Amino acid sequence: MSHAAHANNAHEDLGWNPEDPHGINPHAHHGHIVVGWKLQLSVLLALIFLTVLTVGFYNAEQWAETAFGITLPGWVNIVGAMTIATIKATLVCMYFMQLRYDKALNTFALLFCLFAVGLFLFFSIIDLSTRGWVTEFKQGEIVAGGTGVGLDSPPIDASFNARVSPRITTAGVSIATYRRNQEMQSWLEARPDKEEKDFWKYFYAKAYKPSRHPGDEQNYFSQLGFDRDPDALSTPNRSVPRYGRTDALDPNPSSD
Amino acid sequence: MMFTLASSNQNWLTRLIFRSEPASNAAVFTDALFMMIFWFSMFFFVLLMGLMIYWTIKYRRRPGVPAPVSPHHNTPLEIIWTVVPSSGLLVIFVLGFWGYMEKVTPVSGALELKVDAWKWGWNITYPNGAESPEAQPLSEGDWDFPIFYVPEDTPVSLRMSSQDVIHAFWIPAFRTKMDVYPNRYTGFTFHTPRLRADEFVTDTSGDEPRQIPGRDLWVFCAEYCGEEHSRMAATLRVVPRNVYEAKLESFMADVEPVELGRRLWATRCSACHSIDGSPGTGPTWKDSYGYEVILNDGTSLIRDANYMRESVYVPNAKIVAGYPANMPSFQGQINEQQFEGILAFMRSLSDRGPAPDANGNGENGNDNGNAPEPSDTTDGGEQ
Amino acid sequence: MSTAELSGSTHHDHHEGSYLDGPPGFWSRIWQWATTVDHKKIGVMYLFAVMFMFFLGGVAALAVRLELLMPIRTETLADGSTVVTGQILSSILGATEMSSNEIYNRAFTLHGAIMVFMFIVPSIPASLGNFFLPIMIGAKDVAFPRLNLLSWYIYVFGSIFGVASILMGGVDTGWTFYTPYSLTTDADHWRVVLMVLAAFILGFSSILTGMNFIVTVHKLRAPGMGWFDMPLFIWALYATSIIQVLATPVIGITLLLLIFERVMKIGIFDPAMGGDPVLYQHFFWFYSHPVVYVMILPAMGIISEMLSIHCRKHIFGYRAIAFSSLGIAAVSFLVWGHHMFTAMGELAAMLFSALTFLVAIPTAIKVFNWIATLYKGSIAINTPMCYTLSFLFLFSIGGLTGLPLGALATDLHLHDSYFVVAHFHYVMMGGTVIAFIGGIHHWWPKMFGRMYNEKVGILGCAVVFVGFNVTFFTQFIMGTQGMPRRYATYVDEFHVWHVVSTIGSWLLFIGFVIHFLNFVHSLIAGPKAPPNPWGGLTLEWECESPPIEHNFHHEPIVKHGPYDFDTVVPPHCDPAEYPLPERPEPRA
Amino acid sequence: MQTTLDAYDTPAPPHLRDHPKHWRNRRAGHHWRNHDEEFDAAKFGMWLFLTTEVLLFAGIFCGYAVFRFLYPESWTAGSQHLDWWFGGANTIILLISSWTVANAVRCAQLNNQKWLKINLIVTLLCAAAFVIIKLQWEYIPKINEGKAPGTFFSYEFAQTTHEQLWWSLYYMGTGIHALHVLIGGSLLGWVLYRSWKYEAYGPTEYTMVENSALYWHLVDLVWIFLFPLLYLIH
Repeated sequence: MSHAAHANNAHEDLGWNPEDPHGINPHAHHGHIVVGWKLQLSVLLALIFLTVLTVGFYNAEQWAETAFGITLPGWVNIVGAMTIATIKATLVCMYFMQLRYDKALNTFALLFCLFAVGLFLFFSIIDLSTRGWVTEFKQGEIVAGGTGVGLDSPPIDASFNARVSPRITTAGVSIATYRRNQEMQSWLEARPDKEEKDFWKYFYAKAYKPSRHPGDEQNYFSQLGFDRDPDALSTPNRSVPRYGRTDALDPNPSSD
Repeated sequence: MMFTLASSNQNWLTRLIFRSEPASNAAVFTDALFMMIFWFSMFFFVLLMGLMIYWTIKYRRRPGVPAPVSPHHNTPLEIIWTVVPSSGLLVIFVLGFWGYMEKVTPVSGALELKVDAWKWGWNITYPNGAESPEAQPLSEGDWDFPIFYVPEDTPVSLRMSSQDVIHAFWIPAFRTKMDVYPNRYTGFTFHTPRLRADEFVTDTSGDEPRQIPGRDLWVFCAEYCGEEHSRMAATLRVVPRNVYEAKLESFMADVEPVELGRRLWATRCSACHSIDGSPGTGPTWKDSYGYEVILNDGTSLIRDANYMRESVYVPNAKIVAGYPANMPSFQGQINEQQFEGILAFMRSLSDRGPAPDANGNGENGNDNGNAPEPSDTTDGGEQ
Repeated sequence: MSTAELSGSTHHDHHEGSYLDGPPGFWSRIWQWATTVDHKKIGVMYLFAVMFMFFLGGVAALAVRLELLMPIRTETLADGSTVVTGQILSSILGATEMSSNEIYNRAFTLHGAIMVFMFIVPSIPASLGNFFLPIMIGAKDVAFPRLNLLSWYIYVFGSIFGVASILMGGVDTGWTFYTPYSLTTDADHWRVVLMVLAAFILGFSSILTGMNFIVTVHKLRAPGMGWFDMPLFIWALYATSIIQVLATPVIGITLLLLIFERVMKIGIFDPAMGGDPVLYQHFFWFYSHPVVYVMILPAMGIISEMLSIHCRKHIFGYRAIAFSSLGIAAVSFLVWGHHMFTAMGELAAMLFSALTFLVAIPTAIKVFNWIATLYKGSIAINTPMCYTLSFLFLFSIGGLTGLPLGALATDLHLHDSYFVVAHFHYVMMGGTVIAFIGGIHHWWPKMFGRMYNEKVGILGCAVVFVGFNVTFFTQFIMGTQGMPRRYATYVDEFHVWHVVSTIGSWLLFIGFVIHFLNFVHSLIAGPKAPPNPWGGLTLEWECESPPIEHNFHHEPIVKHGPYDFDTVVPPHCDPAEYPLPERPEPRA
Repeated sequence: MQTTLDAYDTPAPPHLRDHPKHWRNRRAGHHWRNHDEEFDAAKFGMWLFLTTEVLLFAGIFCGYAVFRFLYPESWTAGSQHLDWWFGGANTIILLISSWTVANAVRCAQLNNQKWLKINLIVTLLCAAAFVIIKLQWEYIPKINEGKAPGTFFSYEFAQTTHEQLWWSLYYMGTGIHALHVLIGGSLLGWVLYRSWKYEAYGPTEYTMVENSALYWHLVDLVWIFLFPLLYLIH
C-alpha cells in the first residue's frame, strides 16, 4: 500500500505525524478489513438455523408433553432457549458487528457492560429470593396486590380521567381478578337461568382459546375438567404446568 | 441470648451520642459496636489531622526556598496503610452482621405483635385482639400519639404491614428500625428491658393521673410518607407484667361509647381529623354531625349516621369538597361496637348531635345504614 | 520551556485571540455562545447554569432549615382558644391551602432533586471537566464537540422541566421518588411526572458527557502523554465517566417506568397492582449509588491537583491514587444495597454490607496519600489550599461516619436518621462542593484571566468551613439520638440542636455570598492573571490566561510528568521564584 | 482479506467530484490528527453508547426475571397469548435486515454505491415489515381484546392474578424495542438519503454507515433475547 500513514520519523512512537498534524492528506489512511460476503451469508444462514432450532425445541417440548405426558423441568426450557439466544448474539457481535476484526477496546466495553448487567440481575434477584430465609412470614405477598386499599382511590376531579388514566377501585384484588368478576356479574345477569358453575365452564373454554398449543383441546388434563393436583402448585423455583387455575382465582377463596 | 441487661453504664459521651440508654441486649451490642467504630475512626482522624496541621505549619512556603526532595511513593508504607485498616473493617463487618442477626431473628416464644401503619398513624394489635386506646403527646403542646404497652423482660417480635405507602417503624432506644410495606410482612425482634426500681411513668387513663412503674420509649416513622410524616409517632411503654395484663384486660372491657370513640379518634383518626374546628387533611369533626356539607361533585347532603358509616368503611365514595380522597378504608378494622363509639363521639362534638331524632336517624340509624356499594367495587377483596 | 514547539505550516489560520473574544454586538455575541462547539465556552456555560441551580437548591435548603428553627406546637391561650406555633414557612409565604408541613416537604424535595440531578452530578465534570480535560491532555477539543453542545442543551431542557414542575407547585416525593408514595401523591397533577421527566432527560446529558470524556481520554491525548502521564484529575474524570455511562441508563429505564406507572399504572413498582416497591429501590440505587461517586471522584481529582501544585511537590503515590479512582468506580456498582438494609432479605443485606466496606479501602488510600503529599512540601496558604485542607478535614469525617452506616447492626439504628443526612452532606457538600469551590478558585485565573482577592477568598473559606460544621455536625448528634430525617417538626429534646444547625446554615450562606462578591469583583476589577500564577506543571498552565480558542498555539508534546516539581521549572515562571531542590548527584 | 484501501482509487461521478459532501472530499475535524483516529473514536463512542442501550434494556430484563420469579403462573399464562409464528417471523426479518446492513457497510467500504443503496433499502423494508407485523397482528388485536397495560387492562379471561403485569412488561419491552427500530430506521434513512444525493460514504468515510449499522445490530441483539423470553419460555 503506497499511502501508508506514517512516514518514517522520530514521532512514530507518539502515534502522530507532524508532517500532517490534522490529517489533511486524504491518503493518510489505514485500511480497514472488509469481511467477505460468503462469510456474512453463512453467518446469516447459521442464525436462521438457530432460530428454527429454538422454535423447534419449544414445539418438541410441547409435543412430548402432549403425546407422552413427559414434562421436562422448567429450567430445561429456559436454559435451552437462552443458550441458543446467547450463541446467536455472539455470532451477531463477532461477524455482523465485526468485533472479531475490531480493536479489543470495543469488545472490552461490551463485556464490561454485560458484567454490569449481570451484577444488576444477580443482586436484585438474590434479595427477592432470600427474604424469607430467617423469618418465614417475610416471604411473599400478604394478599394479591398488597393491602394497598388506599392506592386505587377514585379520581379527585372529573377531568382527570381524560388527562391521565382511568383509575378503578379494585378493592384490593388484582386487576385481572377484578375484570373477571365484572365479566361474571354481567354474564350471570344476562342469563338468569345459569349458575356460577356454568360461568366457569364458559370461562375456561374461553380462557384457553388463545393458546395455540395442539395439546390444549385433547390433552387428558383438559378432559379431567381442568383440574390439577393442588400440591403441584407452582413455586418460584419451578415453572408451572400450563393447565388449571391458581387458588388466587378460586371463586370461593378459602380464608388464610 | 437471654442474659439480662446490666444497669445503665452510660458515661457522658455515650449519653451525648445516644441520649437514651440502650433498652435491649441488641441495643447494648449496637452501642458497643458504634463506640468501637467511633474510637477506631477517632484514632485515624486524629492521626491524619494532626499530621496535616503539623506539616502544613512546618512546611509552609518560604519564598525562594525550594521544597526538599522527598520520596514519590513508598511501597511498604502503602501496603501497611492499606492492609491494617482493611482488617479493622473486616472486624467491623463481622460484628455488624452479628448484631443485625440478633435484631432480625425471631425468638421462639416471643410475644408477637401485629403492627399496622397508615398515613399517618400506628396501631398495634395484641394477640388477644386488644388494641390500646391510650394516647399522649411526646412533647408539651404536640399531638397525642398512641401508647403501646409491652411487658418488661420479654422477647417481643413485630409483624408489620402498611395500608398505603412505605413506612418505617423505628424505636431509637432499641436501635432498630425496619421498613413497613403494603404488600408483604416485615419485622424485627427485641428483648424488652427489665425495669429498675426508680422508673415511673404517668398513667392518665384513669380518672386521676397516677404513677405506675414503667419506661416510655419513642417510636418514630423513619420512611418519608407524606404530609404528616413528622407526626407519625407513638410511645412504647415498658411496664411490669401485671400492669401489662391489667391494661390488656381493661382495653377489652366495655367502655362508654363516647369514651371509646374518643380513644379511637386519638389513636386512629386524629392525624387527619381535628375535633376543635381547625382544618386538617380531612374535615374536622366539630359541628359536623347533622350539618349540611357540599361534596366535591357539587351535591350536598346532611351528614347523618348513614353518611358517617359509609365514610368510615367506604371512605372515598363521597368526598367533601376541598379534601383529597386519601382516607384508607377501615373495613374489617373497626367493628360494630367501635363504630358506635365513634358515632357517639361525633355526635357529642356537634350541637345538632345529641337530639336523637334530629334528622330522622335515631339510635337505630344503622339498621338502614348499610351504605350502597359503589357500582365499581366488588366485595371479593376483603379478608 | 518544557515542550518542544513544532512549527507547522498548516495551522496558523486559527484564531489566536482569547476564547472569550467574540464579535461585536450583544446579539451576535449571544449567538456565538449559543452555537459554540468550543469545550471552554460550553464549560463556562455549564458553570453558570449549575451555579444558578446551586443557588436555587440553596434557597430551598435555607427554607428547610428555617422551618426547623422551631417545632410545630399547639398552645392553649388564657381564654381557652388554641394557637398553632412554629409553622414558619406557611406564615412567611402567607399560604392558606398548604400547611407548613407540605411546604416543607416540597422544599426538601426541591433541595434534593435540584442539588443531585441539576447541580452536583453535572457540577465538576461538566463545568471544570469540560473546560480542562482537553487542555490537560493537550487536545484542542473533546472528541465530539457538537455532542458536547447538545449535552448542554439537553441539560438546560431538562432543567426547564424541573423548574416548570416547581412553578406548578413543587413536588413532595423526596428526590428518590420512592414508590408507592410517588405514585399516589399529587394524583391530579402533572408536576411529579414533569420532575421525573426532568431527571430522565438530564440523564442523557450525563451519558453524552461521559461518553465524550472517555473517548477523548482514549484518543486525543497529546503526543508523549501515556496513561500514567495524565494528571490525576483526568484519571478521576475517566473513572467518573465510566460510571456515568454504565449507571445512568438504568435510571433512565427506571424513571421511564415510573412515568408510565404514574400515567397508566403499569404496576411494576406499584404494590396495589402486584408490583414490588423494593424492586424500584433496587433499580433506583443501582444508578444512584454509583452516582455518588460521580459526584465525589472529580472532587478527589481536583484535590490531587490542588494539593500537588500548592505544595509544589510530586503527589505521593500517583499510581495508587489513579488505580483507587478506578477501584472506586468498579466497587461502586457492588454496594447499592446499603441504602436498603431495612428493606432487604438477610442474605442480600450481608453481601452488600461486606461489599460496602470494600469502598472504604481505595478511599482511605487516597486520603493517606494526600496527607503524605504534605510531608516536606512547600505549602502555600492560599484559598485553594485552604479549601484542600478543609476538604481533607470534612471528607475524613464524612468517610469515617460511613463505617457505622455500612455495618448492619448500627445501620438499622442510623438509617433514615439525621446521621445519614449529616454523613452525606459531609461527603457531598464537605467533599464535592468544597473541592468544587476550591477548584474554581484554583482555575479562576485560567478561565477568566483575572486574579481574585486572596484575603477575601481565605475569609470566605473560613466562614464556609465554620458554618458547615455548625450546620451539620449537630445533625450527627441528633441522628444518633433518634431524630428521623425529613421531619417538619420534632420532639422538644432536639430543639437546641436544630437552632444551632439553622444558625450554621446562615453562616454558610454568608460564606458563599462572600465568595460570590469576590468573584464578581474579580471579573470587574481583578488584576490580570499571569499564564501560570501557581507554578503548575500540567498543560493548562502552558496556555495563555484565558486560553486561545484552540487552546495551544502549537501542538504540545509532553516531555515530563504532571507533578515533576523536583526537576522542572514551571512554564511561564521565573526560575528564581521557583527554585528547584538540590538533588543528590545521580549515582553513576 | 480485502481492505478498504483496495477500492480507494475508483473514480467519482463527475458532478460529485468536487462536492464537499462527497466522501473523497471529507476532512477530519479540526481537533483530530487524521481520519483514522476520528473513525476509531467515533466507533468507540458508538460502542459506549451501545453499552448504555444494553443497560437500558437490562432494566426490562431484570423486571422480567423478578416477576417471572414472583408470579410464575402469570408469566406462563401470559406467554400463552403470544404466537411464536409472528415472533419467529419478526426474528427472521430482523436477522435478514442485520445481514443486509452489514452488507451495506461492506459496500461502502468497497465503494459499491449501487449495492450500498440496495442493501439500505432492503433493510428499511425489513424494518417496516417488522413494525407492520408488530402492529397488525400483535398490538392491535391484543389491545382490542383488552390485553392492554396498566389500568387499560380489561381482558376478562385472565387465568391468573397478575397477568396484567405480564402485559405491562410485554408492552414496555417490545414498545421500547419498537421505538429503537424506528430510531434505527431513521438513522439508516438518513444514510440512504446522503448516499443517494452525494455519494457521501466510501472507503475512507463510512463512519455514519458503520455506526448506524452498529445501532441496527443492537436492535437485532435485543430482539434475539426478547423473542425466546416472551414467546418461547413458559
